[in-house]
Amino acid sequence: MKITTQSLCGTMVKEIAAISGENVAKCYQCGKCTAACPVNMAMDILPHQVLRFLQLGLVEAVLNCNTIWICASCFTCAGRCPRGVDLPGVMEALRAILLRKRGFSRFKAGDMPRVLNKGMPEQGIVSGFRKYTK
Amino acid sequence: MPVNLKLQSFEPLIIAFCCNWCSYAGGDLAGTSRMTYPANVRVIRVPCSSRVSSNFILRAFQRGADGVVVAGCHPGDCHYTSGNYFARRRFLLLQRFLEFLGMEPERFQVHWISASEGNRFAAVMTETTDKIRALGPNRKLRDTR
Amino acid sequence: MRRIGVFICWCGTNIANTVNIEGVTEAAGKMPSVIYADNYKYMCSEIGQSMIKEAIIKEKLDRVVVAACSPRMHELTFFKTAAAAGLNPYLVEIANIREHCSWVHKDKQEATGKAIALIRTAVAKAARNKELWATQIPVECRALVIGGGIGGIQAALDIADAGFEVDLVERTPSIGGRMAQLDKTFPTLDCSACILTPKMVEVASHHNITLYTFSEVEKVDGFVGNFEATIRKKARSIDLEKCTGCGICWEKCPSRVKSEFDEALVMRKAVYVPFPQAVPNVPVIDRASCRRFTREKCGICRKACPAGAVNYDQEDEVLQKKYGAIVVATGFDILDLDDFGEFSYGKHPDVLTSLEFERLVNSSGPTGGRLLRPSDQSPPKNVVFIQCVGSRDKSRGKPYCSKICCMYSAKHAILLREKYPEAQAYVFYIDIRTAGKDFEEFHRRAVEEYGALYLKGSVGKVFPDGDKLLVKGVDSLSGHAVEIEADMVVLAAAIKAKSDAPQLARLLGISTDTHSFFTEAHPKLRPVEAHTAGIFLAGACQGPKDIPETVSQASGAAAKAIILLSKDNLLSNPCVSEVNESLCTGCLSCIKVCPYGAVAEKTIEEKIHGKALKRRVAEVNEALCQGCGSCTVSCRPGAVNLKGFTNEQIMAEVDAICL
Amino acid sequence: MKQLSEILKEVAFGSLSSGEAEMVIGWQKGPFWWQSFPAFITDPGGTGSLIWDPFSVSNLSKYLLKEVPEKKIALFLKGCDALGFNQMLRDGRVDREKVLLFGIPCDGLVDPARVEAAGLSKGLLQVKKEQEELIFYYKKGQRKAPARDFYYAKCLSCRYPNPVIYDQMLGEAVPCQPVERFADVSKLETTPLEERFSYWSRHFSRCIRCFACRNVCPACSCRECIFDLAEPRWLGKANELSETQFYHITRAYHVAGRCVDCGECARICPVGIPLAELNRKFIKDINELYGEYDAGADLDKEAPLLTFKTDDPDVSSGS
Repeated sequence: MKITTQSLCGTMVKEIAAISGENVAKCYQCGKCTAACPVNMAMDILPHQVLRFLQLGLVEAVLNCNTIWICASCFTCAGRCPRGVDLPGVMEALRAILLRKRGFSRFKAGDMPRVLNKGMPEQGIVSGFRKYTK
Repeated sequence: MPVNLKLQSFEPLIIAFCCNWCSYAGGDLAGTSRMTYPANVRVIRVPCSSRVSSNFILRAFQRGADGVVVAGCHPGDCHYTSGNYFARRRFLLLQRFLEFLGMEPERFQVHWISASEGNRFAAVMTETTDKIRALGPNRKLRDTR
Repeated sequence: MRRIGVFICWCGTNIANTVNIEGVTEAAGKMPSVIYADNYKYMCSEIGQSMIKEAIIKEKLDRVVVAACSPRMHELTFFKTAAAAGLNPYLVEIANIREHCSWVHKDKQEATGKAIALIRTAVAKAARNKELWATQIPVECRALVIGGGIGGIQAALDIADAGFEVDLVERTPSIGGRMAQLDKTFPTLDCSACILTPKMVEVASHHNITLYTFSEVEKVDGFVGNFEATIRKKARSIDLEKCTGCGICWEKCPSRVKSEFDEALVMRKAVYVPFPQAVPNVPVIDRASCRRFTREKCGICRKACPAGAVNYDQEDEVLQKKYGAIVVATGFDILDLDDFGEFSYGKHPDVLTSLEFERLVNSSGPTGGRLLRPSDQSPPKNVVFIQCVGSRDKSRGKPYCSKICCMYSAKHAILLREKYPEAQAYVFYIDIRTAGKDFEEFHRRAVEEYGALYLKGSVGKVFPDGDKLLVKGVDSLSGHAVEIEADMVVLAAAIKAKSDAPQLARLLGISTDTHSFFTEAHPKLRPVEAHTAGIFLAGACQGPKDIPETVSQASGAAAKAIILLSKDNLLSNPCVSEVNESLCTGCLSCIKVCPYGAVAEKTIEEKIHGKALKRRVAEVNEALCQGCGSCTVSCRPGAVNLKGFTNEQIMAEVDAICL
Repeated sequence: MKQLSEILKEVAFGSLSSGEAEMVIGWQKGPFWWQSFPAFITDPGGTGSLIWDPFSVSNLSKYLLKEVPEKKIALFLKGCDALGFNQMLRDGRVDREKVLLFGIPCDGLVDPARVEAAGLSKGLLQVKKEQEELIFYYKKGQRKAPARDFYYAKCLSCRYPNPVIYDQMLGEAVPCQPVERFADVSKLETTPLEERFSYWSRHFSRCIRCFACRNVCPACSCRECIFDLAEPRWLGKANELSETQFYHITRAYHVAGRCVDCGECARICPVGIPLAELNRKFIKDINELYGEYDAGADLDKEAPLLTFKTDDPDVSSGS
């Protein structure tokens, strides 16, 4: 892997910073976010690694992981981060880039009946759409 | 009196040479912490384990000690930098020599006890007393007059 | 026949509950030489002490045994009591019947029996106690500070401010040391020279400080309060008094050699001041490279000097001076990187040590503070900093942490960005250690505000690649091997002790650790004292340190020296070894086991068969002896004895305790 | 050996007559075949009585302590004597400048007890050594036997038959073929504790405390021995086993790390206590624990009890 000034400060990196309003350099890789995450077992890249990859400018690796979709935006990580990094905000920024810029949808309206759970509140359904689709 | 009865009532005399800075202070700490150990142990205070001459140890056995303990600072912690390093050589050789002459090795022991190890001081003294009580009275280097 | 008095303390109920005081008093009264035995509730109280004093006088006691708490507790109290009644304090013995008896035993009969045995032992020892007197050793009220870096400067200033004369000896032509080479200092980024130079000037102008630059300590004899040092003032070839520091001599000088002060990045002249703010601002002629001395030609500087200060015939001057205390502040070197070929240091001009980088960013450095690559004088864009080069490296370097590299690397990353806002710093690290006030915040600033990319991991190789350097390393956090095309690579070479530290240690009679750093007397409680009394340590000569730590240790060492110098006389511990010359065979085993160098050889004259014959014996220096007694055991005929713990005393104790 | 005896006389004569030495210490024949006494000769004319024969066992260097140290003395040293001399030198008991050393290579000396045990002593007048053989001379005739069969035990395990210090070497160096010296110690170490104790008690109880073992020892060179001191009185005068044990333990302990293993103590003991085994126990332990050390030969190494390493083996605490 080659690291250059360009890869470190590419447009995507700047964009993620602009959307999330977060400086990923604040993270010192203690791993508290991952340790606190209730759904970390389902992620292919752990939350702290998401930040590390961004620090190294490896945006594509992060955009291709399932982690940003598994993230439930529960904010446990942000609540416990000793550096005050808004990791859910970063995750949201990553999703936003995929959804808005690249027209990616995590699922379509047709998938709804399959994943619909009887006990799921309507609010959940709505926010799920907002979170996962264009 | 049957022999085994006599043995049961045997209480050994144990002389402990303790260096002033670590082991004697460790003994003091055992006291201030109200630990207990057998009254068979009697302490002679010396500045350093390197002040303990083989002559004192042999003399103690001669005069009736059933066990002798030399206690000093842990190697590396000597108040006088290197005294216990010399003591370690002197006493290891002496211990092996006494054993060579037929003395039970338990009767002459060396322990490193720091000033903070009151519990260790009490434990060492208790264990030593038990061991020597089990060995029975020392007659080997003793003045039989 | 002795007249021994025994005083048994109840310690309230502490002793009295488990020891039968009356029984013990009665038994003590019958012990050999005991003519008086009494007990009291609190022997250490006013009333208890008066009891002892009265009995000493009334009963004409010549020895006193106090059976009470540990001697480590109240021995001094009862020493003073005896002294107040006119009895030499060393005639007092303590039987420890509290910590070693009443507190650790439950059975009253057993405890009472043991208390009697302990008192009998103390009585037996006391009978053989002798009067001992602490001797007075006069103190020479002058301090020697070796090393003119920030540590030595601070120590010298503190001691001088306390009103004592100080001689500051520095090997190089100017004081200032490592700190003078630095640009900015962490974590405040204030300019090193700006805070150091005023102190250097203060040293030079202080009425209590005599400065010996370009000088070395050659020999140290004596002991605490009475050291005698030989100092060689190397010939400067320039008259210190006449020189005005105008600089014409070095402008005209035709010889050029690599500048030590600038880490060999530039050349200096054969007649030179190491740096513009040097104190004293007087050049020296480096005779090894001066044409006058190497080829007996030239003489330009003498002709040029308007003050007539150049003197080729000047000779080394050797001084002998006495000192009461010595502060050692000789600093450190950095590790030679010959064994670390993978970094291409020495093979590519743009691979630098941190100290060289420091000179390159320094405004008085070779580039005037414009950070430029040595290869092509262009500003670097990507700079890779590699930490732990030789530190924490058991196989090729030093196993210890050099302590300052994390911080100065963060500083360098910041300085780089300040000079070139577009430049990128990469820092390879193993761990980041920022234990210090405002250190962690400083490091985070380098990361968050100055954008330094920290990569946890090592660098495997630096390849010169055209005019660039290809750095192959790893980021173990992401698990990626990384490659960086760098314009400059800066190596945080490990700190090591001065290569001649062992020689200085031998000269001073102090010890070094396995890495040749000077050893402190106790790692926690006596961190500024050497094992040898009267010698104190300051700064990185004792182990890697940053400036604030060096300065605090220097002030600590100065305080210790001041305590020593402020005494007219030192009172020695009278419980020291002595040699019975008639028994001494002169085998000198005692010298070998003495940790303090307190035993020496001496020759005495004796009459044998009417002939005066010379014979060697051992002699104890009471000022140096600390009373461990190791020598007494190494002495086969028992010629060496330890006062206060003599063979006779301990034998008597053994005999009595076994009864 | 006859030849060496002649050389010895010559150098003794030479050093006395040239004034190089004021006294020569050598050996002289006594009235019996097994007697070779130390001789102190100041007159060059007296050097003719000097001999070197299979019984010249005394280590002459110990006599230097008794002589006025101002005098320049010439003496003869065998391999074992040289080690002892070096130890005395290290202890500062002799002045190297004041002695002239003639080294004698020696492959072994004859133990009269072995001659007697072999039944050869009756009517024996003289014993001579020729090459590897001893010749026993009687009124009528003579007998021959291999010399090594009659050597002292200490000579059979000798590792330094050629002196390690001398001013002049007399004769050719002899080969060294020592038998294992720690065999007896190792054997004793493995016997049961009580058996070992009774073994040593049996020996010690025969001790008459003549102190010959101390007096002959080149490492026992104190001006005044602690056993002779009145105060503190370390050793009582009574015939009491514990006192004897105290003496023997302390004697061996005092020479630990200093004993050159010359075996003189065991040889001289009138009641046959195997004293060398005590010394060898220390030597064996020191070698095992702190590295090989040969007192008297390893001059560049520090004596093992006067130095230490921070990672020395610990004293087992008996637990």
